[in-house]
Amino acid sequence: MASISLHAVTKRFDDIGPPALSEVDLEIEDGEFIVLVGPSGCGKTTLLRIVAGLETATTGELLIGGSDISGVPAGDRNIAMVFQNYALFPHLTVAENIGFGLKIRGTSKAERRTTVERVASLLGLSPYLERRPGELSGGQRQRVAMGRAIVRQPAAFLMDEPLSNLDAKLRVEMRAEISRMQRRLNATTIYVTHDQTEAMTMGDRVVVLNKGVVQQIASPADLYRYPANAFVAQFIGAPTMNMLVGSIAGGRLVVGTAQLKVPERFESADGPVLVGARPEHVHIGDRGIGHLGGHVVLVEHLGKEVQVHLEIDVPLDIDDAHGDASEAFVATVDPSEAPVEGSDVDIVLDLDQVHLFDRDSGLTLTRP
Amino acid sequence: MSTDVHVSSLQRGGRLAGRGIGRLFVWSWVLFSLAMLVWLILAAFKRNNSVFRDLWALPDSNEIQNFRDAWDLLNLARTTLNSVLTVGGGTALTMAVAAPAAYALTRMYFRGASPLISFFALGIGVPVHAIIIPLFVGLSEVNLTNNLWGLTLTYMGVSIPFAVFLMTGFFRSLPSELEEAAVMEGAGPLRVFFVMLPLARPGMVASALIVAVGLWNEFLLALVLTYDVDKRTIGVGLLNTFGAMRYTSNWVGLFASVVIMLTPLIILYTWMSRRIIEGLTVGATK
Amino acid sequence: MGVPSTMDVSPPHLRHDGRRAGAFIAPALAIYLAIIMAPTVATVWISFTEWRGIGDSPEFVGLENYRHLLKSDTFWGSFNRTLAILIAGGLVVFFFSFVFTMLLREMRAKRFIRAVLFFPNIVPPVALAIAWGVLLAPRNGLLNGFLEAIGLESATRTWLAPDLIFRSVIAGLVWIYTGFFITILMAGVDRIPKHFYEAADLEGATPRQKLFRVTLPLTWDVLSVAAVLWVITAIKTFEFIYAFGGSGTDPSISTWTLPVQVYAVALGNRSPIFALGQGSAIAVIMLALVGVLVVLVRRIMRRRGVEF
Amino acid sequence: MTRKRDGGRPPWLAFVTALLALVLVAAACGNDDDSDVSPTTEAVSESESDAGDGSAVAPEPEDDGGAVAPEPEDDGDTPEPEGEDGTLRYFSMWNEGEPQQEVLQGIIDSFEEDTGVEVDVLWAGREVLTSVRAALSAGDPVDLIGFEAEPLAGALVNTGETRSLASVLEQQIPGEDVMVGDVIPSSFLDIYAVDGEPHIMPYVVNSSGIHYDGRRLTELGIERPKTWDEFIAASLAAGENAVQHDGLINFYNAYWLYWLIVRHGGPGAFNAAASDPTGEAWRSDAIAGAVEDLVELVESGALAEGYEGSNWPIAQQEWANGNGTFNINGTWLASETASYSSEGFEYRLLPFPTTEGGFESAEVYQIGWVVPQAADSPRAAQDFIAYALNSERLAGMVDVAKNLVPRSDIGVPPDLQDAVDMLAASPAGHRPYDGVQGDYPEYWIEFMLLDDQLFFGQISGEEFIDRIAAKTAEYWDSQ
Repeated sequence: MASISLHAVTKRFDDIGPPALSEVDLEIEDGEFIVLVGPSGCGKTTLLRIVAGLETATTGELLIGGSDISGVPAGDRNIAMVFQNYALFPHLTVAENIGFGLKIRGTSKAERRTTVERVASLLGLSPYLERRPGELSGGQRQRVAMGRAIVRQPAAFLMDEPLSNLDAKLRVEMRAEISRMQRRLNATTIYVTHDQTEAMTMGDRVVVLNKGVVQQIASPADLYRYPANAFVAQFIGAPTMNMLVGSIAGGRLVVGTAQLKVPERFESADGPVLVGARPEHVHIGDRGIGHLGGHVVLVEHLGKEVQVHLEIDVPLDIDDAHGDASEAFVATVDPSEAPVEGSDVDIVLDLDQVHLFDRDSGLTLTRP
Repeated sequence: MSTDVHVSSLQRGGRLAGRGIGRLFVWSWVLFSLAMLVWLILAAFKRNNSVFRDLWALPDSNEIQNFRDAWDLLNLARTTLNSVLTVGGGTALTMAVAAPAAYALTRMYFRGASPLISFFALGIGVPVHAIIIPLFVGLSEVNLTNNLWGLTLTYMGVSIPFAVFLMTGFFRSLPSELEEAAVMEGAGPLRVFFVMLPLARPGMVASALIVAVGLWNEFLLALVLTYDVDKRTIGVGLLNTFGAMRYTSNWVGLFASVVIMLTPLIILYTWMSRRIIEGLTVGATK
Repeated sequence: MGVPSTMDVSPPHLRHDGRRAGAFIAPALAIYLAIIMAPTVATVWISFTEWRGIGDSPEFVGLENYRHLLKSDTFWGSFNRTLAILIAGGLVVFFFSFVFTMLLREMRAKRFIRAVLFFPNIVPPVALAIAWGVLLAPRNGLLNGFLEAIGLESATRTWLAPDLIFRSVIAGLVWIYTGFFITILMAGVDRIPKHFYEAADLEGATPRQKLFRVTLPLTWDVLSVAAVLWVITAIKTFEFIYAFGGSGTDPSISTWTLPVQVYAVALGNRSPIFALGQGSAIAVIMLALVGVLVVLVRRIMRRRGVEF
Repeated sequence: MTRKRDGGRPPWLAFVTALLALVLVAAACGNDDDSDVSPTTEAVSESESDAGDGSAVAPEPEDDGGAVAPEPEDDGDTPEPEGEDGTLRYFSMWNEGEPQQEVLQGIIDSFEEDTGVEVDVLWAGREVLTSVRAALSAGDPVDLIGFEAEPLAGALVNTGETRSLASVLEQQIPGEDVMVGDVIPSSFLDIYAVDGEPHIMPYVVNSSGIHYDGRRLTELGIERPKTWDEFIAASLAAGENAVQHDGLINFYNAYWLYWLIVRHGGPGAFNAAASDPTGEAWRSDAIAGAVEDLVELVESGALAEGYEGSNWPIAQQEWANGNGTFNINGTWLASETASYSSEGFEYRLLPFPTTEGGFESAEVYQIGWVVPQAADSPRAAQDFIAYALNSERLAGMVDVAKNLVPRSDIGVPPDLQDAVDMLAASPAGHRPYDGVQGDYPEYWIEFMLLDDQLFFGQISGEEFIDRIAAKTAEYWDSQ
């Protein structure tokens, strides 16, 4: 296993428009599980493919185990990759698929067999060794792809949305299994997904990418608690964080008609801001006691909690990626506190928990 | 409302009638083709002096002699062997060079690949007549006329454009992930090619069949580039038999020759027609 | 749009500096160059010479061969017949192909029918020509015999008389090639997802509307390929016509097309002429015809195919 | 006609050849297991012998892979070394299975036995010259070619590709006490002589005329016609399908007009008209008379219905089956139709009908041998010619193949007696199609095209003359 370092990696596919990746710096420690996450087209797959050697960076440096491998062809990087569609060779059996890399490297037949069998039993594939991929279920194919990656003990694993072709239930199972396997092998892993649940549950650290730019690199917990900017704040967490347009003037936080006290940790802030409040940090009360007025559009009962969709009279900062305005302000409340659809309510923001972002740069004003 | 229904049912009635006529036409065409074949086969068993006298009569005797004559005149053992050698060899060698070429042209993404594909496709439009004169002179310069190797080489040349064209279609349709997977596992270009090759097998088989059927029926090149009786292919053999039988007026012998030549094709066709047809289709629609 | 200008978008592991790809392509390219391209160029050169090809060497005569051809009735006959196959034959072949494709779409035995219709394409043209000759023979031919048998004596014709013979040849070619083009068009039609037709049915579309609104637009690219193939096939057609005239007797001049004339003038004939220069000139004209028509067809049919 | 023949090679040839060689070398280097694909002659002949039974394949004359085709000698009289192996390469116009082929095969077998010379024969069929050309271009030896004299003259003799056969005339015929020159009439040889020396040695001399079933004519009570008018009258009296004709063979159609021109204008009249650079010779009275007669035939309705669309050999088949009375054809018709003619068919031949104030002559349609300049074993070829002309051996051509032969001392079967009489009685001879086909093959095609239109009644006689005159002038203008 090895560490992986990217220094100022930039990728351009064409001369016009912004680069697909711009100045990406990333240090991955030996044995670490890194998840690359972001909306589609953010450059996460490109980044993975650059590490794999399937793409070349336009500029920048890529080191594996401390040595520069920019010029090393994919096959010689000792990296294994699991593809979204698994890319199993349909004309080869499970055993041959798993042993493919070993065969190319000239491993003896006997050794190959024992290794393949060991890996297969690890993955519960032993009964299927002589089958062809066409005869396997989706989950089994996924395991074969894993097996092919594991078998030659590479320096790192790269996984490109490996679970996206599975149904929801299997996805949860495999998610756990991949995590378990990764810990067991202590393998450096880069995992690409657009699914934030996978990102939050699997990664040691998560890299959030948007439009080719790294937004934040942090542990899942920190990412949730201390989003570095408005994008990350909105991308991580479901339902998404509510983002209100406001400003700080004269020590007061102005949101719509409400003038609020600026929490202590933002006292030095000034000027136009975005106020971020996760749904669970929004409370609903009777008219007259809250910060903002709202109209209940929809009430969704999810069992242990209730999501209340509100129309409010304050401009919202809505990211392109997220739904339309009517759904844009959501509060999560206890079922006992659920308002009636169509009623007018007052909204209380939990000021100890809100995030403030600079309205121009989107950067957080929070100092943890 | 009721008139609407009435009109549309009338329309539908007309449409159904039209379709009925159409289907009748289709079936007549099919029957016509089959009838030709059946007539030819029956005629091969008839006697020479009665074959045209009563066209629709069933054979009055088992004229196996017709087939003996035909077999001898066609020199069938020899011509079949020559055809198998040149057509089989030509097809196999064509595939051997066209498959890697088509692969490289579609999947190696080098500069100039796309104009090269067009350059190969250009060859499909070159009629054999436009090359045969210098080809004949050039081949005789290197002692390859009247020579089965020369014919095989020529067959390769004329088959390559279409084979490359068909197979670029096939290779282009293969997923690139498999290729990348092979690369990640450390496979070199040659190994990657051999990984991809089995995936293109349906295309290869179809292309090979189409090339082979075309060459099997070819006779201009064989006629011009070879002349020895011993070098005749089955197509030339049939043409010669056609000539000889007409001078000797042994029509039933001629029909027997045709039947002999058709038999393997019919067998092959009933077995492989879907492959041939589908192969052609993929090439054309890709 | 994301059109690459100076930068290459292809994946690097697959991108090669022509050299590696060259090794894959070289054998095919070399044979292709030697067998097709070099002789093509040479043919153009020979067409400017007078040459018998036995013992003598070519003598440069400039455009003499072409001038000679333009004055030759035989050449114009061949030329016009080639065009007749191309245009008249083409219209008929494509009309039938379309009608059949439409009809077959809803017929249960469509695979069987398609296989039968395609069959002539794998039969040696010599055999087809023999069969066609037997069918159309004037007095004891199958067709006239059949017409008499069903009481349609008035419909019998001398099918091979000068005014009909070439139409009979075209009919033979139609019989052979319709199956081929049905196959190709069907492939195009089969690719059209059923729901388009179902949607059209729900909207109450007539068969004609379905043809023009659904089938045609969605098979346009296949049609364009088929049209190009037809141009090439029509101009190349040789074996059937040659064998129709028979070996040992030259094909009747009233059936000559350009390729038959190339053969008769330059390659073989009962009374050989061995005019390699003139034969090459005809071949060059064929080549030009193919080139011009393919470009023309592509231009006419350039409307982009619809992705679906 | 003879063109200069230097060793000059077209520049592109080197290019094509180099490419081919490159491909071959690459193939040879690339596949170790496929070493047969090598450009050396050695490998080539190896592959030949393992592909065939070997007997029919002559070893390659050169051992150099890039071998230059042996240049034919300019001087045909220079004696040359024999092919080292004593093999005679013979290209024949007959197809396997034809009676003539069987006769020749018999002669070849005994020749091999008697002389020890191996004869490597190619039964090439009527397009034999295509094969000859292929062999000559490839530098393969061709020692003897047997074909119709006219195309031989047009394709090879007139352009100087053949050797003089003068010395053969002085050769003794094996098994007989005569020399070739004693039995082959010089009138036959002179037709295709070059500088007074014969180049084509005939072994079959056919002719053409109008064939009929003697029995049928008797039954119909029609007298054997002599003149054109009598012929037309007889045809009209003979009922339906009186004149059967396979109209899809252009050169069968040409029989009528060519014969009529030769009758009206004498031997050479057709050739003279064809070779007149102004085309004005077509406007002679003789030709006008010929055209008029032909139009008479076409308009008389004597020709079988659908003759213009009759695909050979359908008309002659029907004729032999008793459906029809006359058929214009070569004297080989008896042998061609023997297998299906109705029982008791009595083959008779009518010399082409005479015209008033016209000429009488017979067509001399020779089938013969030439020895090409490029021959490797010209001596063996000449020996074979002399050997085959032996009366007993040649008799097979008459008895089995029912063809006439140039030797008058060989008896003929009754089917051919009319033809023999016709040739004997005729005061003069002329070439088939008056030599137009052989001398001007390209012109011949254009002629046949117009002749068809006339013969099918598509254009009038005047139109025909105007067009052919113009065409002739145009043709010679472009030469």
